[in-house]
Amino acid sequence: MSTAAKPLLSASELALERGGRQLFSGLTLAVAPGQLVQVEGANGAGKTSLLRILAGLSRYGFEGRVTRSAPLLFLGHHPAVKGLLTARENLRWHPAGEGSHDDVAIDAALASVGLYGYEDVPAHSLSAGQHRRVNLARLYLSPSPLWLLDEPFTAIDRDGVAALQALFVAHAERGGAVLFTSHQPLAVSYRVDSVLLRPEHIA
Amino acid sequence: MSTAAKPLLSASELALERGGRQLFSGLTLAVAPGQLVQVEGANGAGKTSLLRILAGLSRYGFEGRVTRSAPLLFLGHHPAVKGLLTARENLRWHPAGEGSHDDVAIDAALASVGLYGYEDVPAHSLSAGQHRRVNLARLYLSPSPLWLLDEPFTAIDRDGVAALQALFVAHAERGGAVLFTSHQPLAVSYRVDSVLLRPEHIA
Amino acid sequence: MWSFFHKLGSPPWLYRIAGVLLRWLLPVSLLALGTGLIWGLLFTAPDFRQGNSYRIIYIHVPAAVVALAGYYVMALAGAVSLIWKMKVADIAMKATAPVGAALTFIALVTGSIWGKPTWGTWWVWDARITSMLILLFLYLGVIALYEAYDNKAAAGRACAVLSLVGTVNIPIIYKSVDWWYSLHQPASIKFTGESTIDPTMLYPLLLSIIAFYGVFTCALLGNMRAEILARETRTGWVRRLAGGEV
Amino acid sequence: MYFDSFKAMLVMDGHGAYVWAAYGLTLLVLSLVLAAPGRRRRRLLRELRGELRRQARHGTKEAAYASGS
Amino acid sequence: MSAAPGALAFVGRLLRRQLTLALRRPVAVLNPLLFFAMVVALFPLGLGPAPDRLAAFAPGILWIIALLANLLSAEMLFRSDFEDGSLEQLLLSPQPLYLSVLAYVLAHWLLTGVLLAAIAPLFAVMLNLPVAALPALVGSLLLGTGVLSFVGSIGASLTVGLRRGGMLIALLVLPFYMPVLIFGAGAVEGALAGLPVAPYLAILGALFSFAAALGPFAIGAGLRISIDA
Amino acid sequence: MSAAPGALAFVGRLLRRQLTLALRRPVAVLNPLLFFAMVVALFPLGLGPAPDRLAAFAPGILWIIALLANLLSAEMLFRSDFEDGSLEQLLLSPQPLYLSVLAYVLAHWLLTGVLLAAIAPLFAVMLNLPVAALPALVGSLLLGTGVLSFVGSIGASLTVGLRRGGMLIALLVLPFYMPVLIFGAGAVEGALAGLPVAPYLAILGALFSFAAALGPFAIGAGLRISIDA
Ligand code: HEM
Ligand SMILES: Nc1ncnc2c1ncn2[C@@H]1O[C@H](COP(=O)(O)OP(=O)(O)OP(=O)(O)O)[C@@H](O)[C@H]1O
Ligand SMILES: Nc1ncnc2c1ncn2[C@@H]1O[C@H](COP(=O)(O)OP(=O)(O)OP(=O)(O)O)[C@@H](O)[C@H]1O
Ligand SMILES: [Mg+2]
Ligand SMILES: [Mg+2]
Repeated sequence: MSTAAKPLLSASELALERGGRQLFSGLTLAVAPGQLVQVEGANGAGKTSLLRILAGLSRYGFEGRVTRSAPLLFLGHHPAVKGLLTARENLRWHPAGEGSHDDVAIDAALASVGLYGYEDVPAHSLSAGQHRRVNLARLYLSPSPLWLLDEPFTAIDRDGVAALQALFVAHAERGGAVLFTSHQPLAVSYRVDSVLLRPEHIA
Repeated sequence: MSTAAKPLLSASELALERGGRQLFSGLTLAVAPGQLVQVEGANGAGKTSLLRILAGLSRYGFEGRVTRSAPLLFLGHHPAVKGLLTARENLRWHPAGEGSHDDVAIDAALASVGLYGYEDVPAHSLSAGQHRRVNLARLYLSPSPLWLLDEPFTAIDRDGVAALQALFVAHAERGGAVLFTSHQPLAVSYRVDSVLLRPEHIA
Repeated sequence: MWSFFHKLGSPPWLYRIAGVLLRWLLPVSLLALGTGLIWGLLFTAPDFRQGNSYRIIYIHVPAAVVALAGYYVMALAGAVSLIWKMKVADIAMKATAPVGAALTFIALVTGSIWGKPTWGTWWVWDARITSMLILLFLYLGVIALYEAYDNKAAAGRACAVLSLVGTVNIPIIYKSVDWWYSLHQPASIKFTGESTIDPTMLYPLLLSIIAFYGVFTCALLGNMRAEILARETRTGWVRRLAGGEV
Repeated sequence: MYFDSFKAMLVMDGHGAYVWAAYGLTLLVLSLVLAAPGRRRRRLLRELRGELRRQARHGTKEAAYASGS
Repeated sequence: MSAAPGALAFVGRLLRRQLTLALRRPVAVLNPLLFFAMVVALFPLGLGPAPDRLAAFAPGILWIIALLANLLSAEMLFRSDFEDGSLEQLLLSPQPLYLSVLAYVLAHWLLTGVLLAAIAPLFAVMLNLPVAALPALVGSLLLGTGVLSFVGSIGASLTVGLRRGGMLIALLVLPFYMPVLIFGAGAVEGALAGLPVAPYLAILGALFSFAAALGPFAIGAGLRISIDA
Repeated sequence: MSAAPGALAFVGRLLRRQLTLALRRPVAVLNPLLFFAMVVALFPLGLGPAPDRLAAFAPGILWIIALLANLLSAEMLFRSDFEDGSLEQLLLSPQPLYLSVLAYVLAHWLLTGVLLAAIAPLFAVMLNLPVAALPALVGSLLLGTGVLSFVGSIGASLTVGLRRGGMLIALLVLPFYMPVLIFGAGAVEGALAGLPVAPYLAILGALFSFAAALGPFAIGAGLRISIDA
C-alpha cells in the first residue's frame, strides 16, 4: 500500500546518536498519500528527534537522507500559540504563513476544534487543552498534504481525540498522509502503519 | 467510604467564574485517606482551576471554603524541572523543600520512574516524557499523604502510565489519597471516585 | 459607626453617595477654580522681579501641593486595602493614581514653562524639581502595574504592596534628593526664602489651592464610580442600572 | 482688571505666550481628568446594555460569552 | 507558493503580529521610553546637576541610552517565539525567510529606534542640550538605531537557542555598536560645535543600507542554527 | 516541620541551587561583568577621552552601571522559576517563605553586587579614578548593591506573573534606587574630595538593614500575588 503512489516523504538509512546513545540506525521509511503512520516507542526512544529530522528542522548531526516532495505541516511539542493574541489572531498571523488567513475560514476551523465562542479570547486565558486546540485548528486550514504531528493528543479530552482521529482518516482518504507520534493506539477503522523505535532493536 | 476516616482535604460550596462563564458552583467534596479521586471534564471545564484552589495557589476570586488538614503534594501542568540542573540535582534542591534530599533515596526514586542511568544528565537534554518523569519521581520521595496531580500521565508512555497507576493504588492502600485529573480512565482494580465537571450541570 | 463601615463596603451605596457628592462638589470647585484663576490672571499686580510670568504661580503651586498630598492619599488607601482588605480602599487607590499623575504633570510642565523666562532654561536638576519627577514615576508605576495585571483583584493587591513600600521609602527619597542637591550645587534657586508673598497675591493663590483640592476630589469620586461599575458588571444592581438608565 | 487693553492682556509684556500656554495646558489636562471617568462609566453601561439585549434575544450563556463580555 | 504578492502580504501580517503583540500591553511599548526617562534622570543624580557639564555630555549620554535600550530589547526579539515554537514554524514556512526576518527587524526598529528618536528632543532639553543640535540628534538616532536593530537582531538570532545565553548577546554585538555610537554621538557633537552634520549622517546612512541588505541573511542563518542547537 | 534546623538546611539548598544554576553557564555569571566592561569602554567613546573629565565622572558612571546591571539581572530573578512551575512549589513549601526569599536575594547579591564590587577597582583605574577613592568605591558598592538587590527583588516579585510586563520593573524600582545612587556616588566623590566616608557608608548600612528586615515580607507578598494573577 505504501508503495503504490509516489511518496510524499521518504527517508533512507537514518541513524542518530544522542547523548552517547544510539537512538536508531538504518531506519528507512516512506510516507505515501493515503497513509497514516504512527511512530511508537517508549519515552526517550527518539520519536521527537526523528520527526524533527523528517521535517527538516534538524539538519546536522544525523546520518542518512531525507527527501521531502510535498509541502508539510509540522506541529511539535510546543504549540506556537501566543498568549497575548486571541485565538483568531493566532491563526490569522501565524508565522508558518501557509493556509487560509480569511476570518470566516479561521472561525470555522476554531469551531471545528470546539473553540466556538472563544475566537476573541486571548490565548493565555485558555485552558491547557484549549490552548493546544488553537494549534490543532491549523489542520483545518492548511493546504499541505503531509502532516507531521508530535503527540497531537496531548491534553485533549476524549471527544477531542475522537474528532482528531476522524480528521486523520478523512485527510488520508482525500489523498493526504499523517505521520504522528502517540502513546495511545488509534481507535479508527483505517489501516495505521507503525514505526516502532525500540532500544533493544538498536543497541 | 469517603466518610469513614477524617478527610485530608475538604471543600464546601465552591463556586468559580472565569472569563464570564460559571465553571462550577455548589461543589462540595472531601478526600479521605485511602481514596483515589479522578476529576473529569472536557477541556476548559475547570479542572486545573479547581486543583489550584484546592492546593491553595488561587486564594481569591472564588467562593466557598477549603480545609486542608494534611501536607499536600501538588504537581501542576508545569513540571518545575530546571533544564540546567541534572535529574538528581533537580530533586535534591527542589524548591518544595519537603521529602528526602538524600542521594541514595533520590537515585532510587529516579530508577523507579525509569530514569536509571539518567541521574547526571541535564534535564534539558531529556525527552519530553523523561522530563516529566523527573517531576513524577517526587511521588516516591514525598512524605505528604495527599497528592493533587494535574494530568500526571501527560507525555508518559504506556508502561509508565501503568506503573504510575499501580503507585496510586499502593499509596491509597497505605493510607494516602490521590486527587488527580486525567482524560483517560484508570485501569486498576481499586475503587476510583470521580468528580465530574460538566458545563450543563452548572448553567 | 460600625454600620458606616459596613456601608462603605457596599458598592451600590458607595456608587450612589459618590454621585450625590459629585453633584454638589463639582460646580462649587469649578466656580472656585474659575474665580481663583481669573483673579490671579487678570486682577493682580505683576511681581516686581518676575513680571507677568509669575502668574503661573496660581496653577503651578496648587498643582504641586495637591499632587504631593495625592500620593499620601493613595498610599494610605493602599495600606488600608492591604491590611483590612477593604474594597473601597482598593478602589480609591486605583482612582487616585491617574489624577495624581495628571497634577504632577501639570506642576512639572507649568514649572518648566515658568523656568524659561525666569531662569532662561526649561529644566534644571534642582532637588525639588527632581523629586517631583520621581513622584511622577511613582504614580506612573502604580498605574502601569495596575494595567499590566489581568486579574484586577491581584492588581489591587500588587499596587497596595507597591504603594506601601513607597510610603516607607518616600521620606528616604526626599531626604536623599535634598542632600544630593545641597552636596553638588549651592542653592541657586530658592522658591521659599525671602519671597514673602503679598496678601493681594496670597488670597487668589489660596483660593485656587482650595479649588485644586476640590477638582482632585471630584476626579477621584468620578474615577471611583467608574471603577465600581467596572468591577461589578456581573452583579444585579449594575445590570438593573444599565437596564434602567437611558 | 490690571491690564489696560485686551492686547496687553494677551501679550503680558512678552510673557504672554508662557502664561497662556501654561494656563491652556492646565485647563486642558484638568478637563480631560474630569471628563474621563464619566466617559468610561457611560461606555461601561452602554456595553453592558448591549450585552443584556443580546442575552435577552439569544437567552444563552454562550451567546453572552461570544459577545466579548 | 513563494510568489511575490503572497510573500509581501505575509510580511505585512507578520508586521501586524509583532506590532500587535507589543501594543497589547501599552507598558511594553512605553518601556524603552521609560527606560530612557529613568536613565536620563539618573545621570544628573550620579554626575551632579551642573547644567553646562550635563549639556557637554548630553549627546554621549543620549546615544548610550539609546544603545542600551536597543540592546536590551533586541535580546527579547526572538526569545518568546523560540520558546513557544513559533520560530520553528517560521523556518518551516514556504515564504522567503529574508522578508520575514525583515518584518521582525522593522517592527523592532519602529518600536524602539523610531520611538526613541521621536521622544529624544524632550530628554535632550532636560539635559540642557541646545535646540540647534536637535535635528542632528533626531536624524542620527533614526538612522543609527536602524543599524543597531539589524546588528542586535543578528546577535539575538545567534544566541536565542542558548539556554541562559543571557547577555552573551551584549558581548557579541557591542563591538559592532561602537561605530554607530561614534558617528551618532559625533553628529550631535558636530552640530553643537557648528560643524556640518551631513557627512556623519551619510556614513550612518551607508551603514544602514549595508545592514539592511546583508543583515537579514545573517539573521536567517543564525535562526536556522539556533533552532537546531 | 518548619523547625529551624530544617529551615536553615533548606535555605542552604536553595542557595546552592541558585548558584549552581548561574554557574552552569559561565556566561551568565560573567554577564554583569561584561556589561560593566563594555559600558566602561563605551563611555570614553561617547564622552570623549579627556582623562581629567573621566576621573571626575568615574564615581557616577561606575555607580550607574552597577545599578543598571543590578536592575537587568533582578528582572530575571524569579522569571524562569515562574514559567516552569518552580515558584508554585516554593510557595506551597512547608518552609518559611521569609527565609526562602532571603536565599534568592542573597544569591542575586553574590552574583551581581559582590562580584561587581570585587571587579570595580579594575575599571575604576581604567577611568583614572585615584587609588585613594577605591576603598570607598568597594565599600559603598558592597552595601549599596545589597539594598538594590532587595528593592529589585520586590519589583521582580510584583511583575513576574505579568505576560510581557517587559521592563515595567524598571519604572517600579528606579525611584527607590535613587537614594542608593546618591549616597553611593556621594561616598566615592566624598573620598575624592578628601571628606570622611563613614557617614555615607553608615547610611547605606542602615538602608541595607532596613531592606533586609522588611524586604522579604514584601517579596513574599508579591510572589503570592503573582502566582494568583
Ligand atoms: C519643572 C520645574 C518645576 C517643578 C517640578 C516645580 C515643583 C514645585 C514643587 C514641588 C513645589 C512645592 C509645593 C509645596 O510647597 O508643597 C513648588 C512650589 C513653588 N514653585 Fe516650583 N517647580 C518648578 C519650577 C518653578 C519655577 C521656574 C518657579 C519660578 C521661578 C517656581 C516657583 C515656585 C514657587 C514660588 C513655589 C511656591 C513657594 C513655596 O512654598 O515653595 N517653580 N514647585
Ligand atoms: N487567567 C484566566 N483568565 C480568564 N479565564 C481563564 C483563565 N484561566 C482559565 N480560564 C478559563 O477557565 C476555564 C477553565 O480552565 P481550566 O484550565 O481550569 O480548564 P481545565 O479543565 O483544566 O482544562 P484542560 O483539560 O484543557 O486542562 C477555561 O474556559 C478558560 O478559558
Ligand atoms: N539536546 C539533546 N542533547 C542530548 N541528548 C538529547 C537531546 N535531546 C534529546 N536527547 C536524548 O535523545 C533521546 C530521544 O529524545 P526524543 O525527544 O527524541 O524522545 P521521544 O521519543 O520524543 O520521547 P518522549 O516520548 O518522551 O517525547 C532521549 O534519550 C534524550 O535524552
Ligand atoms: Mg517527544
Ligand atoms: Mg487543565
